[in-house]
Amino acid sequence: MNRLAGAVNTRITVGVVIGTAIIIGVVAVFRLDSTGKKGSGLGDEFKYDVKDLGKIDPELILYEQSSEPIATGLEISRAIAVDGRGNVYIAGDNAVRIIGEGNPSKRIELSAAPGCVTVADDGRIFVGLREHVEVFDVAGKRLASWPSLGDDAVLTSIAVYKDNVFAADAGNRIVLRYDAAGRLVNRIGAGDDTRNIPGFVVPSPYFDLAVARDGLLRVVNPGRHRIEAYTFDGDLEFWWGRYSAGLEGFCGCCNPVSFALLGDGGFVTCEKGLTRVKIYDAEGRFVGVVAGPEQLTGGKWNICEIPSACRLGGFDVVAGVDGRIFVLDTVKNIVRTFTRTRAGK
Amino acid sequence: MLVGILRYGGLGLLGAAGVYLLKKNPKPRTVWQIDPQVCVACGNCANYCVLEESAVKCTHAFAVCGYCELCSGCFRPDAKELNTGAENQLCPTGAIKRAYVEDPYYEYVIDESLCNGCGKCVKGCNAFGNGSLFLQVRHDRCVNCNECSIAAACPSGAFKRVSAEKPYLLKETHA
Amino acid sequence: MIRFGDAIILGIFSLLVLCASASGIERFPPPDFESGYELPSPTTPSPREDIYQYVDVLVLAGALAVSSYLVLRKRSRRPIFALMVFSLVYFGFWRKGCVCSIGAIQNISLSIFDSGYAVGLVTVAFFLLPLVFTLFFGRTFCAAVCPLGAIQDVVLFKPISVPGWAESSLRLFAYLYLGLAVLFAATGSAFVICRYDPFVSFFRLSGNLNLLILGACLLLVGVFVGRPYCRFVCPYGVILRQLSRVSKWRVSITPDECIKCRLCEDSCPFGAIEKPTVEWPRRNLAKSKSRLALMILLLPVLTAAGGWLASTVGDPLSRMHATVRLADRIYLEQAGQAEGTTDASSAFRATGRELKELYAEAASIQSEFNIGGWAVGGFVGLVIGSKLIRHSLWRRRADYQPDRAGCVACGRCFEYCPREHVRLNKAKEANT
Amino acid sequence: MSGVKAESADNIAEAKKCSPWYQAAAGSAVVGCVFSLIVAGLLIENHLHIKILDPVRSERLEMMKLQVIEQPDGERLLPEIRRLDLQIRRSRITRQQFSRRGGYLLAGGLVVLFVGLKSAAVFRKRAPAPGPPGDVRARQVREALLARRAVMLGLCVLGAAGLILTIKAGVDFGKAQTAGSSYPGAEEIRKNWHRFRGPGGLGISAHENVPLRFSGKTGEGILWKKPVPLPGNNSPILWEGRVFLSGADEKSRQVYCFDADSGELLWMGEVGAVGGSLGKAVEVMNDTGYAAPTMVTDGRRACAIFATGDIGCFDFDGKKIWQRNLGVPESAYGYASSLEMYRNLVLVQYDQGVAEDEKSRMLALDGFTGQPVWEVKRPVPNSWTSPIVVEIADKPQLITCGEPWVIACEPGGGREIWRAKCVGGDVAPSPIYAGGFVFAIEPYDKLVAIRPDGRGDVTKTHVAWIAEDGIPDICCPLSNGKLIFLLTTEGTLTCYKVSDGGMVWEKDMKAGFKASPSLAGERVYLLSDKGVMVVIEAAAQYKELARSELGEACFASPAFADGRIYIRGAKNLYCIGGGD
Repeated sequence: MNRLAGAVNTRITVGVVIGTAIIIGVVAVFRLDSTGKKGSGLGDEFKYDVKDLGKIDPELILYEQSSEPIATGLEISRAIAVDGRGNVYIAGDNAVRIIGEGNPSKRIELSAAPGCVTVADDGRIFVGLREHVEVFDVAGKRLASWPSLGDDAVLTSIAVYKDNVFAADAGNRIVLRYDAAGRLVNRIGAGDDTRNIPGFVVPSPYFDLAVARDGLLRVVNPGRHRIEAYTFDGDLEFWWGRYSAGLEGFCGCCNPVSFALLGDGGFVTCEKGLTRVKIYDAEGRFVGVVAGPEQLTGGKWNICEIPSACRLGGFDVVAGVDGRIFVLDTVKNIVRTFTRTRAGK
Repeated sequence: MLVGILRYGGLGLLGAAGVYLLKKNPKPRTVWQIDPQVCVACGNCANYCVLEESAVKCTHAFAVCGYCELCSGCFRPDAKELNTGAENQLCPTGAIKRAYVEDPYYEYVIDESLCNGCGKCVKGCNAFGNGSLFLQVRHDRCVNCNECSIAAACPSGAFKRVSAEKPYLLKETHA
Repeated sequence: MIRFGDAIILGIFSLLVLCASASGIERFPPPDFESGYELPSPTTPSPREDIYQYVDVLVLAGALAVSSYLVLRKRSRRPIFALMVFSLVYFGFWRKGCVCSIGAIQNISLSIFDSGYAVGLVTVAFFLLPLVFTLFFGRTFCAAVCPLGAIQDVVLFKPISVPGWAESSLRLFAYLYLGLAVLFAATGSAFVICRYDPFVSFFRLSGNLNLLILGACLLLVGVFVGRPYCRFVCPYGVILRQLSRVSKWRVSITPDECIKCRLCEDSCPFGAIEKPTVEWPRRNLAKSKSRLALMILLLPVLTAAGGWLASTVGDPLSRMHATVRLADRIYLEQAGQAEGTTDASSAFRATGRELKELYAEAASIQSEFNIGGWAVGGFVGLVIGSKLIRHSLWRRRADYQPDRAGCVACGRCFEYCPREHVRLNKAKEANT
Repeated sequence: MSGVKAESADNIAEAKKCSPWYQAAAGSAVVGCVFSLIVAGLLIENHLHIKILDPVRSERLEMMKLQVIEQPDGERLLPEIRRLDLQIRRSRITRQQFSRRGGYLLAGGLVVLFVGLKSAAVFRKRAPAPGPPGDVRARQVREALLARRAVMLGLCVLGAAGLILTIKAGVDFGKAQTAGSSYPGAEEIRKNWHRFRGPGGLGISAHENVPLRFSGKTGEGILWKKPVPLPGNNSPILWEGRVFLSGADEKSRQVYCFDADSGELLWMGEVGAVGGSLGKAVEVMNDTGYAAPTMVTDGRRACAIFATGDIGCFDFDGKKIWQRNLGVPESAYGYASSLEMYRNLVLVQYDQGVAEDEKSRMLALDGFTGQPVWEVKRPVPNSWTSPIVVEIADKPQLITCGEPWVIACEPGGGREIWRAKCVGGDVAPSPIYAGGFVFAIEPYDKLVAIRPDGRGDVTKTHVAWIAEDGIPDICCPLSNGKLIFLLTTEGTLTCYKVSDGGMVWEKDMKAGFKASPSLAGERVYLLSDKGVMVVIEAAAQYKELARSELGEACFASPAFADGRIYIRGAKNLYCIGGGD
């Protein structure tokens, strides 16, 4: 009798153990997240978040987008330029597209992918291909093709001032000065202790230059987060700009990626990473913001989700004679136009 | 009799299947790898690996690196000073070693024993820098599961099987 | 499948386009170092040299041969147990349980249905060798070679018998599992057998917590119920069962003749010993006959119904495929029924691929599932139908004998047979 | 004999129980068990530590790091941060090592346990002791029966599980694929009133139980009446319990969403000044107003366009999804074309200026993002008609009117199907499709019936008939498929036969009309400028059924729902219902 009771007891215990085990096992299977639905499960310290840095006080935004963005009509857009008549030149793919107000757009075919474009006052178009410069007339006829600068050259910016043509070579970290005929006059900005020139730090192919109204060449030194002023002979005169995640400085490892001069001698600069277009006065003091990540990248704080998009993420900026600012969105292939609506401080 | 027919029929079927499978484009052995062009560095690699310490780690393609003084993969975006004090470092496990090369260049090396494959630095480098930091399956650690658990949880489909002869998908570098 | 292949080609093409656009920047030259610093190259430790994978095949073949010898000729539990422990250590803890024969089902299925996927010799060998051995020697693979069987067998301490009816119906799960595993593998959705493998985390001594819990629970059940995974879950076991039915040689409890002493009746912890049956019960002969006829008629009905049902649930099942899940998520987001975005949906949007393309891909996977559903559902329906027929038949058996399908050839019953003792004594005498 | 044997075996077992081997085995099993339990406990503790305690510490560290950056005296935290950081990293590594080693230890402990148990079992082997055989036949019969039942049960479980799964069926991408996005089906649209003049812009309600009589004076039959903040000549639109309409003045452009049952203003959205409309005053005629175009909804979002060229889309909770400016339209009286939707596309007929300017275009914007999907230039000057999308021979056609063309194109991609040169002047009445004809109106002049099965220019080939009497200038035509009704602003109501254009009857309504006539069941609803609703029979003889007074001026066409009419007065929105 006792034995029977014992046997029954054991059976019950075993039954309960098996039942519990089965229930726990089934629960474990159903709670198993094999498809990544519950996310990475990492703590906040493992999340990369620049959301707060991307927020901009609306009081500081001085510009507003003034019309619908213009589609560039290109697969990959690299650089933008405007001429005195308000025509917009966009270099990309293997072409330069000219979008004029009221005129049908034109297209100049190139032999290779362009890196930069600029327009002289007489209407000639200077295009920097990867390692050489080509010159076109208004009708798109090629006037000249200057000699190649070698395999390492990566031309990222070009500017025309009177009879001088300046080209920024990001690959060799140097600025080249040409005369109007394409003869190399001198090289500017190579590191030189005797002349107190630190040299350009260009970690990525974003290296911009322009000539200001004071007759000095302005070149971005992106790795040092500043804009340097050189004489045409290559003497470093002064510089301004500093690193800061805040609005006054340039963020990230190498910014600004491009800049342009405004009519009043001020600067409009464009950064990547945290995509911001900002205004500085002629002395390099922060004035205000044209557009921040919210305006430029549709509320997302970073421009890219996948690496290939990140690689395209250096926007180009240019200012028209009427004070409008054109921002080339190289990811979406559009040009945004901004007009000033408020006076700065 | 019937049993015999079934048996040898089955044997023939198995043989035919074997021949078909082996004749079909016999591939070399494959291993799992992340395509760095597709990877979004979501962080799943750190926790979904069957190994306690993930087989995915950050890899550095030095030739793509800009050797910046301010590395956005190494420093917090709001870092106050450019030194590797804990308050400035981006990597929560301190796996990025920074070494001075020459003015103004610094070298960044991943200490794999500390890296957990969370991809935080990858995001930082992609957003601001050249994207020289990216995640790769480290084959000295990977046990090459039949179905990779991280691949199953990968949101961007970046995991794929590659030939064991060429087991890494490194970023293209300057020739 | 062709559309599926096309999608892959398209994906690769779009990837190439993206790469091409990105490569221009990646080829940007690094700084010129004046200090003579040389660029290090990234470390790329190579995969573990896998000469072992061929050793594995040899060990597998060897273990199968030894196991068959031990079961059929030597008839001794102790060396079988030793071989089992060896397999557990070698295939399990040493080789970490990948690739195993059970998981190979999926590789083979995918390889058959996906033209872009090929399997190596090792996988084919792991899949085929145990099947071939089973055709000749019964389930000697399960007996002492499979590490999953081994780990369950060593923890079996207090066997309780599962009633035959429960065993029969619970085993349906294994058939269903096989069907679904093949379906998911063939559509390239998932390798569910690997994903839910309860023991591989033990072999690796690390793994997902939930799977460790599942494995521990199964082992706990396995202390009382012999080899629960093998009997009620294992999809490979389902195939082995069928092949074992037609095997050339098989395990027999007695070495020569059964004296019906009933001593072996409770010796099998897996309920695989069939008792002798008595004659046909004359009383309800007519009733039995009509029932049998009904069951035979039911068979095609069940097959068709199963196929229809599984094909209908093809859509929800297809969510096992990442593409369908993604399409589903994006669809909900587009419709405003889902808040925010997930990593996957934003990654997809970043690629700039057309929604239509994604939906088309998802639709083609869904239709694969609908077609595959017919096969799987039909298979399960057929199994249920055959089971019903079998349980309506009256088969005659005179002796105690192992169930050809269910016997895993563990060799426990041998020593219960008095005739075996006689044989061993004779052998001993002959030796001395 | 077997009994004896069993007994002796028992004895042997008893004897072996106390054997030192057995005890050693049992002892080692106990040791292994205890050890494993301890290791397992430690591993669990370790795991909990990683999962629960570590994140807390990391969070504290992150907080401190932020403080360093934000606070001026943050520097003093630095030593603390570095100490904590080091501590966290160290503990992470130790814990990882511990769990790795713990795994080995646990495995070792379990091996000891199993070896012990196994050998103990060997040393205490039970002899087989089968019970009494019992009734073999009965057992066999019972087992077979139970087995059949169990399999049946399994069958039921599987079937039930399958059926449950079918209920949770996901999205059918075979269908979704053609959509490109989510959009309502034809049936869903038919039940609602999603655009100007309802489904297809035909002015026909799917509901027949629409009220006949009401009184604005006594309030009879008026369920609710709510003021609309800003004026607008656009008509209300309906979608499952919501009424949308828009209003605007020189300064602001607003969208309103009312609860269809209670009249409660659920939300109000503002379409801000974007782009081109900025700073420039847009001039419109007072009669047209700034909000003449009627909104459109697809049940997921509602979009509105204004005379300034601002277009905005809101979700059903009032959140603005997108807005854009299409450039201020040059329109002599003010832009008035209503929106249409096709699948996920918002269709905008953007006719402006003179034809030579080539400024007119047909636009399709993605409803989800506002991005243009396609755009086609239109060779027409400014017009005031609304586009319609109708299903003709199972193919959708987008039909538009503008001097001098009636153009049909594919709404999905904008490809033209046919065009007919037949309407002139300042075209305002929108086209309709009825009884196999597309009807277009040249104000004051003619009604044209076009067979829509042509390709290319069908002016000479597909115009079936033309009528020239009682032609409206603003109101759209209405047809039940057999008869077509025309209503002029002066109040002449003319009825033609659809088949051949023969006039059936003509009647002077003695009132002015801006709102277009509508059809519900067999009744034609006419709403006069003074707010008098006249209901007549849609029949070959004029027969007035009812006449109700609202008591407020009305210029917008009413919207019809299940048992309800929604009327926008000059100031208020009315819901008529509950009458007969």
